Amino acid sequence: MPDGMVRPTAIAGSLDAPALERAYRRMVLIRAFEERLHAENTTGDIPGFVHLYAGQEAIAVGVCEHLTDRDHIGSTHRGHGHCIAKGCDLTGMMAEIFGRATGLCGGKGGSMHIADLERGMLGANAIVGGAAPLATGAALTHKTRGSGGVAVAFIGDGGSNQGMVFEAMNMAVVLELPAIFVFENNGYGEGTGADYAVGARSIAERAAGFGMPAVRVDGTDFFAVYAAAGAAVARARGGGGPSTIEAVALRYYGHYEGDPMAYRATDEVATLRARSDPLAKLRAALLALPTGAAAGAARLDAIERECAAEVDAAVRAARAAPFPALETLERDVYVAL
Amino acid sequence: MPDGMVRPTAIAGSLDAPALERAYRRMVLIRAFEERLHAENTTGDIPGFVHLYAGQEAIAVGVCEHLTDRDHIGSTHRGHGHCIAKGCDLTGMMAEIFGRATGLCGGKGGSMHIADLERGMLGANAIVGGAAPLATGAALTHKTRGSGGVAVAFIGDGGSNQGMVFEAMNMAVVLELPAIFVFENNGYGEGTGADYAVGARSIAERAAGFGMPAVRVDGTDFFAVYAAAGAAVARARGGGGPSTIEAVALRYYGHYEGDPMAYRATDEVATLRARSDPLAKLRAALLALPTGAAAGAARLDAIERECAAEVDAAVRAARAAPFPALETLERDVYVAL
Amino acid sequence: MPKRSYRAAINDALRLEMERDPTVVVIGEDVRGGAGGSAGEVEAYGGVMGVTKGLWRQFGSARVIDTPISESAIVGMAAGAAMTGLRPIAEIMFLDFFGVCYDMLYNQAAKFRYMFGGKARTPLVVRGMMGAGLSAAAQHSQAPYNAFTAVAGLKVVVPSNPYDAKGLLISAIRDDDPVVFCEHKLLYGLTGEVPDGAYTIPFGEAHYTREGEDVTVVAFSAMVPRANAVADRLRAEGISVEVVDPRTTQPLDEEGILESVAQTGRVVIVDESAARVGIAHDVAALIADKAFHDLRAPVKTVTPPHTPVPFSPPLERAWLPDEARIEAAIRAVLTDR
Amino acid sequence: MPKRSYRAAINDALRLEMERDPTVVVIGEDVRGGAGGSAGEVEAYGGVMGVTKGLWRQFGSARVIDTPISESAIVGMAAGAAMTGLRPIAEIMFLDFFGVCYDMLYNQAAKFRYMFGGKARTPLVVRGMMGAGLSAAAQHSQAPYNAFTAVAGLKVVVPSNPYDAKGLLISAIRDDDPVVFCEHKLLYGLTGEVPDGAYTIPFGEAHYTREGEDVTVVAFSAMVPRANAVADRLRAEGISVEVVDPRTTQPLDEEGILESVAQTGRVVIVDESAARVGIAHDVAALIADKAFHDLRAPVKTVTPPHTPVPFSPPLERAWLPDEARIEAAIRAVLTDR
Ligand SMILES: Cc1ncc(C[n+]2csc(CCOP(=O)(O)OP(=O)(O)O)c2C)c(N)n1
Ligand SMILES: Cc1ncc(C[n+]2csc(CCOP(=O)(O)OP(=O)(O)O)c2C)c(N)n1
Ligand SMILES: [Mg+2]
Ligand SMILES: [Mg+2]
Repeated sequence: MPDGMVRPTAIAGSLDAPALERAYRRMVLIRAFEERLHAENTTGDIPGFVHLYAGQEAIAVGVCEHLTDRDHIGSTHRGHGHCIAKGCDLTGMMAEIFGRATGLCGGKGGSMHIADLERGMLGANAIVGGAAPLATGAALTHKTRGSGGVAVAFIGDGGSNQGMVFEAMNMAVVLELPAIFVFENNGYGEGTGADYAVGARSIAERAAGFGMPAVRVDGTDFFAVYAAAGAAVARARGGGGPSTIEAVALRYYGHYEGDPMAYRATDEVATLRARSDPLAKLRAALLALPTGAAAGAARLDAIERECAAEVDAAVRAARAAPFPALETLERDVYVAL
Repeated sequence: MPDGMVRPTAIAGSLDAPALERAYRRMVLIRAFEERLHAENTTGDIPGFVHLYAGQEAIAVGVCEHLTDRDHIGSTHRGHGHCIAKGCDLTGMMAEIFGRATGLCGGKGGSMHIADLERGMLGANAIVGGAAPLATGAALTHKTRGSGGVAVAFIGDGGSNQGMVFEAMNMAVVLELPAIFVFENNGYGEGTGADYAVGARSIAERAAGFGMPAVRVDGTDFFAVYAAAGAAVARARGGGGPSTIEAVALRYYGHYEGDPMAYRATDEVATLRARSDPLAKLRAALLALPTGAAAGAARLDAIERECAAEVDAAVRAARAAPFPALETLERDVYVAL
Repeated sequence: MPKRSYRAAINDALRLEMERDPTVVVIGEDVRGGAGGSAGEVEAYGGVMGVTKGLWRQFGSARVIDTPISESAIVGMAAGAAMTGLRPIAEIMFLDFFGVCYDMLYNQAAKFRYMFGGKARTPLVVRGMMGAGLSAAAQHSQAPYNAFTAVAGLKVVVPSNPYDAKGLLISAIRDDDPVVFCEHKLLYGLTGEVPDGAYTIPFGEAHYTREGEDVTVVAFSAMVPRANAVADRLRAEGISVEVVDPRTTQPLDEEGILESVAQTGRVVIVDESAARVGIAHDVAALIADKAFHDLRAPVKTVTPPHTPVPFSPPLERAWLPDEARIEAAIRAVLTDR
Repeated sequence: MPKRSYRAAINDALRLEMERDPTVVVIGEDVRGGAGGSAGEVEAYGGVMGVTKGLWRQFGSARVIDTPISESAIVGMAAGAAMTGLRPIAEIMFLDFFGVCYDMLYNQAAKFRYMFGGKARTPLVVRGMMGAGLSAAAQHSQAPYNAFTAVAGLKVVVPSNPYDAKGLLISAIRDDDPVVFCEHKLLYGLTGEVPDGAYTIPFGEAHYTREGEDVTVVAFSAMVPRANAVADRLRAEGISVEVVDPRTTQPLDEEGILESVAQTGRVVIVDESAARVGIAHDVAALIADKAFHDLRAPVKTVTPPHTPVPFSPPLERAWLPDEARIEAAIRAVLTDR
């Protein structure tokens, strides 16, 4: 575990076995989705840029397990994991990534713009850091309405250096908004190391200087993320204002599909998969639970099979779906003109 | 002196009496310039917006006394003090403020855009925070050329919340540039209190989180500013990278000339003038020097008279100068087209 | 009917809509003024131009929100709040500042609905002042409504009188799409008949401020009163000028413009936005295509020169299109061939 | 003559000018790639599209500067460095991102010279990729050269082939004014004859890529090859099309365009930038004024619809002006009356 990280506080019973199993299913589903996209991408049937989330699953799930549909999240260009964790429809996601009419955005958005407003998913965002001001706005809505809801902005380590992200953090502190800034430090912004691009000792330490609680946790440890997120969400719901979480978890694939990754040591990913796979860690924790309390290996294997099947069905549906009709080209620019 | 400020470290002999006298003259000149503009403005002969620096003199002078023409500064909309401290021609400044052809910018810029590149003055800037990235660029020039020069960005407390300022601070840290970020905390951004708009405990503390030395000093104490700036300039010239100085000194006039100042306690300015006038403080220090070492009261009174005369001459010259000829309207958009 | 200034008409529209709809909030710098100031809980400004005066007293800090100087966070927060249930009115004090926050309009608010396949609603109003004439110099005098009009997904309003300002702003606030409401600073003091109570003016309906047969003048914002004055003067000479004020540039009343040109065959377009790629050129292109066979003379545009806005009054007066240049253009198209 | 791709031609220009002038530096995100990565001191990217490949190896980290994801600091730092003695080439990876850093071009670099009365020189180049065609979706597919052209003080280059790209970029780097160099991502792979060694192409000189008498087609950037293809096809039918590629939109070769129209009397303008307030409309306005009496048919523009760029390939293909639409417009102006 990287230095200076807070160790997971005991998960105050809030996570019973079914909850853990649900979290595991979500993480497995994200992994299955991304691994399959990695394979599908080689067919050349996926248009545009695809950025995979594999390796970071515990962050999205550890945070979103505290949220309901009424809460909001703003995402990044690497948003599939956030979408799944927030409960977006898998079939609609896959169809969108394939550019089909049945996609969540009717094929107009693609991987970098998947959104599902009923689920409180304000959209993947291809402008680095873009989620921060937008989620801050969702937090303002919750505060104004006294809804008790919260808004989470997912931002990368690279995005942490974008001006509007700093502005949003200060704004949230000044207006005491129920906002949570989750910095996913996956080691790189494209090919540039986070240690190079972030001049501060850590993203969390820099955020703390803005006047809000900020912790740095192991993003491959579901429990660590879950605990930190639980504290931040409780604080926000209680009117205590914003918090920052820096979660460290390196990605398993390139910045985008096709990235040669010349900036990474050749064995880096293999080592990550062997030593700090968030799925393996959670699976081990589940199996370590007192027998009877939770599902055994057989049940977890079944979950993995079910997720694989779900993803497979989504791919088949996407491939079978039509492309958007040309009549839709000029539709939906305005609500009314 | 506000809490949490570093006390002036002993001024390592670097300031002999003539140097102190020179600094005093600069501060007096700024005050005389601004007080006169305050009066002139009521005649209606000064176009556009005017923002006065009175009360903050020790900051500009305390910093710029460490600089030479080869060093650069980037300024704000409240830039007269920075210009004078950096050695801009007073007559050209006044003529510019009056919109005359003889102004430093030929009347095209006005108070908010006075620049004097030979003096290393990169321009007043009417975009809040604008100086930060630009001064960072001047610092890059110095580093690339190995010139040993430094660049200073003057930014207000309000400007400290502008995204590009944060970006510039991180950039300067990452590239180890000879840049100094001087935050002039004069208590307000227009009518909004700095304590409200800056969510952090202090601007300096927030800057420290970016990974550079950051101190908070009493901006009405010339020695405090001079000491902090000396350390930052030495560090930058030595290749040690950027620093931040937050200097606290409330302004004596409104945000702009004409501002009713409804946001300030009625006696606030009177108290400031009585208790923490930077000129009075420096004058007292000068008079406290061992006799013979420095000028006595008579000499200092003479300096004040000379400055008043200099400003008076500048106003007369400006009023006598012609407005720009209409043929200049379309000139100087491009070097060559 | 009661007389109101353009400023008061806008203020009235804001107040009425805030009374009518609790989800309407006003966000910006010093829209109240005085937060954190030493005078205590006062309304120090009500907007630097007094446009939002009284709103904080009536609606309080939860709905009239003073912010740090962080335009990206202001507009981004407003966009995020609009997507999640509020109807925010964000102020960019001077529209020139869109440069520091354009992404939140250009890549975000304007595109949500289309990118997300028609699912998002972003009832956002961004309002601010624009235009030359007050010697505010190059960074505080621009009229960038050409930039906003170029962006699909935005609606753009450029009211030229108090009556239109109130009705169009109420329409803008009730509109479900993002609207940029551009207030010309030269018009704030202009008074005219403005009914009490709420009324709306539909977007995309030009107002014929003068009817005539010989030549059509299409004018925008502060150029409309100037065009009217010229029309009135020329009428005495027996020259009948039709002045068309489109009032909104997106949607643009193409039919209204083309009908007038069909009748007169001669057209002059007066636009402050730009000498290149401005609204004048957009309208000229429309006419050169759709009304070509009606045209009996070249399509003339009256715009500023291709230079930044100069500070000095004589230069600024020469920069801004005036009655003399409008009249000259009218005579040119009338005498051509 | 050696054949080079558009990408290689740009790379060649950068290398040659960096060899020639030690003050030329390249600044941007991953212009090297790999800084702070686990692979050690490598060049991981040389630009995400490989445009700056090899420069870091040849010139090192002091002149090929990888930055955090902070576009305002990138462009602002480059502008400040340009004002103080360097000739920086700043990359905005995708020009769509100008939204997060526009102020540093729009209110700063573009205006220094004029605001400061002709004293400043800002030899800055901002380069980046633009355009649709790669399913990069709404935030990575735009061609905002209309926005840059509207700003007095900027020069704008839109090369349509490798030869022009190299010669125009060398001119841009040697130019003493700020230049925005817009590279179309669809053209990077296009090859053509490109001489070794440095050569310049003057700004403001249109290139007649096809000569003809019946109709003039003014096309920009990636639209030029499409216009050429249509011209070649129609020639077989005996329709003689002149294709004019202005190559720079500011300065614009007005004479070159007007001469061609004077001869043909019929014109079609093909522009990807915008359906409203685009370059097409700017050129149409020029023609409708200055060439009115030469015109024998309406001035037709071929642009995308007024919508964001859609992701799904069939929609994106329909969005981008294609040969069919160009041909239809040509036939329309030829058959009109
Ligand atoms: C404002 C902006 N600048 C640059 C880019 C290009 N870009 C896309 S992703 C990326 C790297 C982002 O790094 P990080 O924030 O760490 O997210 P990660 O890709 O690692 O998940 C960059 C530079 C962009 N999309 N938006
Ligand atoms: C980007 C931008 N936002 C807003 C403004 C309007 N404005 C001019 S000065 C000012 C207050 C600046 O406060 P501060 O930075 O503390 O400087 P001070 O005026 O106190 O010297 C504001 C909001 C501006 N000029 N630029
Ligand atoms: Mg990253
Ligand atoms: Mg201040």
